[in-house]
Amino acid sequence: MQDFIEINFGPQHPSTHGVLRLKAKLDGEIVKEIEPVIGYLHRNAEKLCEMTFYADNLVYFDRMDYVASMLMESGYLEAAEKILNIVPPERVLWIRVIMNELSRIASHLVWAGAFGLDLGMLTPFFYCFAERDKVLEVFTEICGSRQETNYMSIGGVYQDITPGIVDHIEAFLESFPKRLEEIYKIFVGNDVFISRNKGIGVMSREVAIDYGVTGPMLRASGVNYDVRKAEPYLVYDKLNFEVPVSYKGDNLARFLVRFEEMRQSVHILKQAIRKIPDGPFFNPKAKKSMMIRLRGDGEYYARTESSKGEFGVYIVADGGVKPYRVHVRSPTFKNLSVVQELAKDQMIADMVAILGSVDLVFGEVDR
Amino acid sequence: MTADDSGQPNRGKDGRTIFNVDRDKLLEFMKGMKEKGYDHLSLITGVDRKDFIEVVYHLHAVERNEYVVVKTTTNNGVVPSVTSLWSSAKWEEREQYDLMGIKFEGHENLKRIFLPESWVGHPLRKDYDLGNVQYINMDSDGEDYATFDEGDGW
Amino acid sequence: MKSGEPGALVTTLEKALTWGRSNSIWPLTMGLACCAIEMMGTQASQLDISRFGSEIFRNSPRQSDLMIVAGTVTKKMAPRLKRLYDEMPFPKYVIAMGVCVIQGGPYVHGYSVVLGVDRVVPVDVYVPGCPPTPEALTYGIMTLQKKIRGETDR
Amino acid sequence: MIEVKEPRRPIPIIGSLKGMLIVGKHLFRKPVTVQYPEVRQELPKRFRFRIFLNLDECVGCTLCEQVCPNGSIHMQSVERENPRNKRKIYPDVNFGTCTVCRNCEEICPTDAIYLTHVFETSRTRNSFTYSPEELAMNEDEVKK
Amino acid sequence: MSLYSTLLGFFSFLGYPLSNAAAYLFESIFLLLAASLSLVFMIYLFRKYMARVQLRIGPNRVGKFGLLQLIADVFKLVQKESLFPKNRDDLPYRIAPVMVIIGLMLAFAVIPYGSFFYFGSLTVSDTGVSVILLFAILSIMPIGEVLAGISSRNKYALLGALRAVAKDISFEIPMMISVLAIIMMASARTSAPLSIDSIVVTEVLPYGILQPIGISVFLVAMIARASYSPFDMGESDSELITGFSTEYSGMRFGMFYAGLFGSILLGSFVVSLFYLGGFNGPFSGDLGAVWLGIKALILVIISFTVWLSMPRIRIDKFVNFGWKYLLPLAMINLVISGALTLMTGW
Repeated sequence: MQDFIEINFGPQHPSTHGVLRLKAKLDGEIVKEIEPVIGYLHRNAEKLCEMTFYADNLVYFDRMDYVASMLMESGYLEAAEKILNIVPPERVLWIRVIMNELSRIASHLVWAGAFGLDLGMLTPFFYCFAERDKVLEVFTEICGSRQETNYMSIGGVYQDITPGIVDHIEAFLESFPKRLEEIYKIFVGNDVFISRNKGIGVMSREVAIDYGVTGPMLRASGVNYDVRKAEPYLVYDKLNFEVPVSYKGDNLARFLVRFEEMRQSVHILKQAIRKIPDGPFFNPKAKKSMMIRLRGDGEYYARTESSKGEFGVYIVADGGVKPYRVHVRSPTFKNLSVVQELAKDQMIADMVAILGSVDLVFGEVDR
Repeated sequence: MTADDSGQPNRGKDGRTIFNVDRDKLLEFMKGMKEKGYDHLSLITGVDRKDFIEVVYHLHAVERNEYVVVKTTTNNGVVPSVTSLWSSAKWEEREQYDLMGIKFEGHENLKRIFLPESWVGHPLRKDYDLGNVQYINMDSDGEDYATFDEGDGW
Repeated sequence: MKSGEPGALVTTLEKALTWGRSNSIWPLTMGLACCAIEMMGTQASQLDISRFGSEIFRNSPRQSDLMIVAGTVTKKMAPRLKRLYDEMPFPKYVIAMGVCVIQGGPYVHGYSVVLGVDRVVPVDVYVPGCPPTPEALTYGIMTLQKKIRGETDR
Repeated sequence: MIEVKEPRRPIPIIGSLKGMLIVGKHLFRKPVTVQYPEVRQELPKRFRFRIFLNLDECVGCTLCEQVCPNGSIHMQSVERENPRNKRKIYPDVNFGTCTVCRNCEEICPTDAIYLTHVFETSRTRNSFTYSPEELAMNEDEVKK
Repeated sequence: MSLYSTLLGFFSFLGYPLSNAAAYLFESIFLLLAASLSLVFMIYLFRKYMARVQLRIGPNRVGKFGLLQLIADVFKLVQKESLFPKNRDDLPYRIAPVMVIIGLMLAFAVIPYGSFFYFGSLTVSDTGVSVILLFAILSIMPIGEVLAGISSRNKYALLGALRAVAKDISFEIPMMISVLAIIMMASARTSAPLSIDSIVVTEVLPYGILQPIGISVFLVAMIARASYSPFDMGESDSELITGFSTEYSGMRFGMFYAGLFGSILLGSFVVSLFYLGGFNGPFSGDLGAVWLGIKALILVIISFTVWLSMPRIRIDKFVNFGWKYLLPLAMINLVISGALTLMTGW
């Protein structure tokens, strides 16, 4: 008869990236069983969305995946604009692509820094955040807010992108790849880092699909599936980029896929910033005084590729000024559910690394 | 939205094929879909239509990149569980049970996922009363319980 | 009071202790939601909170002086927050960062958010904003320092 | 689709030096820190934080009250001579819930309500409801 | 001429037994002061170095360049409430941090610091068996850490203590064996090979050059001894909160914190004495202590860089590494240095 140590990780624990509680049964150092308990950040966003105007709902979507709020906004607007029958002008689509990719870079940088902290590397965190701050400077310049941007509006964006901002983004794109490679080398140039991640938390392709895992985690398990390619939205079909895939399925593969994604994002940005057409930056049908009068009908499910995976927004409208039902398919919610499979019979240290590699953001898991 | 019991597809606003399936035939139909290669259950959601609840399943075949929507309706809030087909349904169904009050028959661990077990009502139902505030506190074992008593919890 | 009398010595000692307290505030890593990222931003190179001596983010509540409640406190989290606060040794301070913890913020009409963390723990400084920029949080910490020194009560 | 290449496994111990060297090299770079209270980073023009109200411009149309996502804005009656504001109602803002989303600024027909760069709004008391007169004041004056 | 005899001469007006006592007393005070000051300086240096490497500035509000930051920290820690967990094992819980700090201070007393102008040799206690004494004292600190972990009745602390034990037993034996190699080489030239002082004084070349394997094994062991990243399994911030010191607060925690930095400083002193020639160098008659200080400082900076850039190694991998690689390497080193001594007579 074996005795297990029962231990509660969290809800406030440095490795859980927020408010996750893990009920773990330990046999010495080995995790025999874990049960994630979520809901510590359940902020009833879906209920509140039913009580708020279409235009104002962006406030709640901003705060879902709070490290990549632009991606959330464009994901919501993909659905909301179809519900409201408003088509944004061409220029807006390009601006949104630029913002999406900048946001993706910021999100992955936060992840990389936090992943380093999980493994005990203190320094890369600061380099990642210094780079992220440069992205946020662009956001501040373009819309006036660092993190919860509330930049995109129905049928357009709130403020136009100016030549000065384009220069700023170009300067960032000039300096960023070099810094990215440096950060990359700090990680992979380290023997211990490789040994902590190679072959740890291996997720097979079948398990990944069965659990509904998407995004970089799925691609690291060898599935070439990216919503930007599979069902192009905005203007992703006019841009030239590659989807990074790895067949290893371990922590290291997820790390490499995310870094490659950042490089691809830079590649996309470089194209988009040159191709951005002239024109209005919002649809006059959705002008500002109409914000509280827009009515929608039908139901629509839009999926977009957020930095964590497939982000879906399902809106049911009943002809009123407020949505009837909003449901969010949050990628992290599903990616987290696979952790109890991956972390079984692993060491505590590996469990922490696996949790880190999932890229958890609780605003999105609990909503 | 009319309930079409024949299982014949129609198309929604988003251009995706919608199958309206009877609740009793759902599990059988889903088995057929899984065999057809729809290996990724993307989401399960419930829509409270006041007199009945609509349960929406989004299925996705990753290899072929095909996407279909399966809809079923229920009056008493009981729907067969699909956890035997897709593991991702485990948490999705718990979430829908928690917030929408749909009971999935055959789910082995149908507990609330976000709110404590003793929470009264299902918040995403249209008849949920927001004015009746509930509070949560933690007992000595570290488990939560919900209460209407303002002095007990937060 | 003349110097050399015990009163003067006590005052000087008290001043020194207050000086120490106000200049070495070790925060607890209490990241709950969105604001946690901005709190990390405050810790990061751009604004570098270590200049004020608040460098060491301790993970254990036993070793920290300041709890920066960064992000929405849900009803489910509130008992845990209270327990963490109780585990901190005196003298301890609390900064409520962001509007969610001040009065509920964007979720003020919801069912699962505590409308103000001051219902759970006593708060010293409120930093509004959603989320407050790192500068605003730094200003909040400076306000706290002033409060510890007894220079401000507003 | 591209397959990411796994990096070559570094030699034990010696392989770790590469990462260490890059970290060590940063000692000779300039810190990026902006020393906040003394040196202020120049805030972009569009930066938004505290709401201000131009009492003379406000027409009392209540649009801002309606558009506010979480009801941070309420209309208050203020005795004030303003021919354009017949009903004599002006918005007050509760900063305890304001999410700085600037929807009120966007919708305001007369640009009376606007967001500014003032972010030093911390207080030691939980009283953040700014009356219309206070909205027109500086932060220092409000604190008094 | 040593610090003791200088002080004895200074207090000679008191008469023999009194002057002896006064000299010892003042020597101890001097040691305590110097050790605590260097600890404070170490922590300050670490913070500044960490900040600069991370493109930050570091503490600069309190005093010029933030030099008084550590004083402020101490002032704060002193007035912090010291909490006691309810289910603690009272006596071990109380003495654990004291053991750590006493072990640290005692170890500083055994180290020969070399000579410095007027004061002569700064060594406090110069026995003929200082090597044995040093390593005996060094093994007090881990006991304190383990006691702390077990007595606080906290699962995280317990896990931390278990890890600390597993870590300690896997590096101590290779460390001892590599020191043995040095003693063996030194015994060819000195009649007192167990005294650190005579080992350093009589060396021909720094032992680090003669025993490249030895220095690497010893360095790894010293990093593990001080338990910072990559070998901070006992504390492991992101996994076990703060490991064995999770329940400690106030000054008791401050002692553990000081113990960590003290171990780094101590390790640097020991490595530079054994392997890098210690206080040997030009003008070592006057500047011996300075040379030792410079060598130790360089090692300290290297340790900080390792700390800041390395991820944490997994505990089972470290135990593996200790028994399967470090121990055989130390043995090989012992054989090689034995052969070298036999052949060349160094």
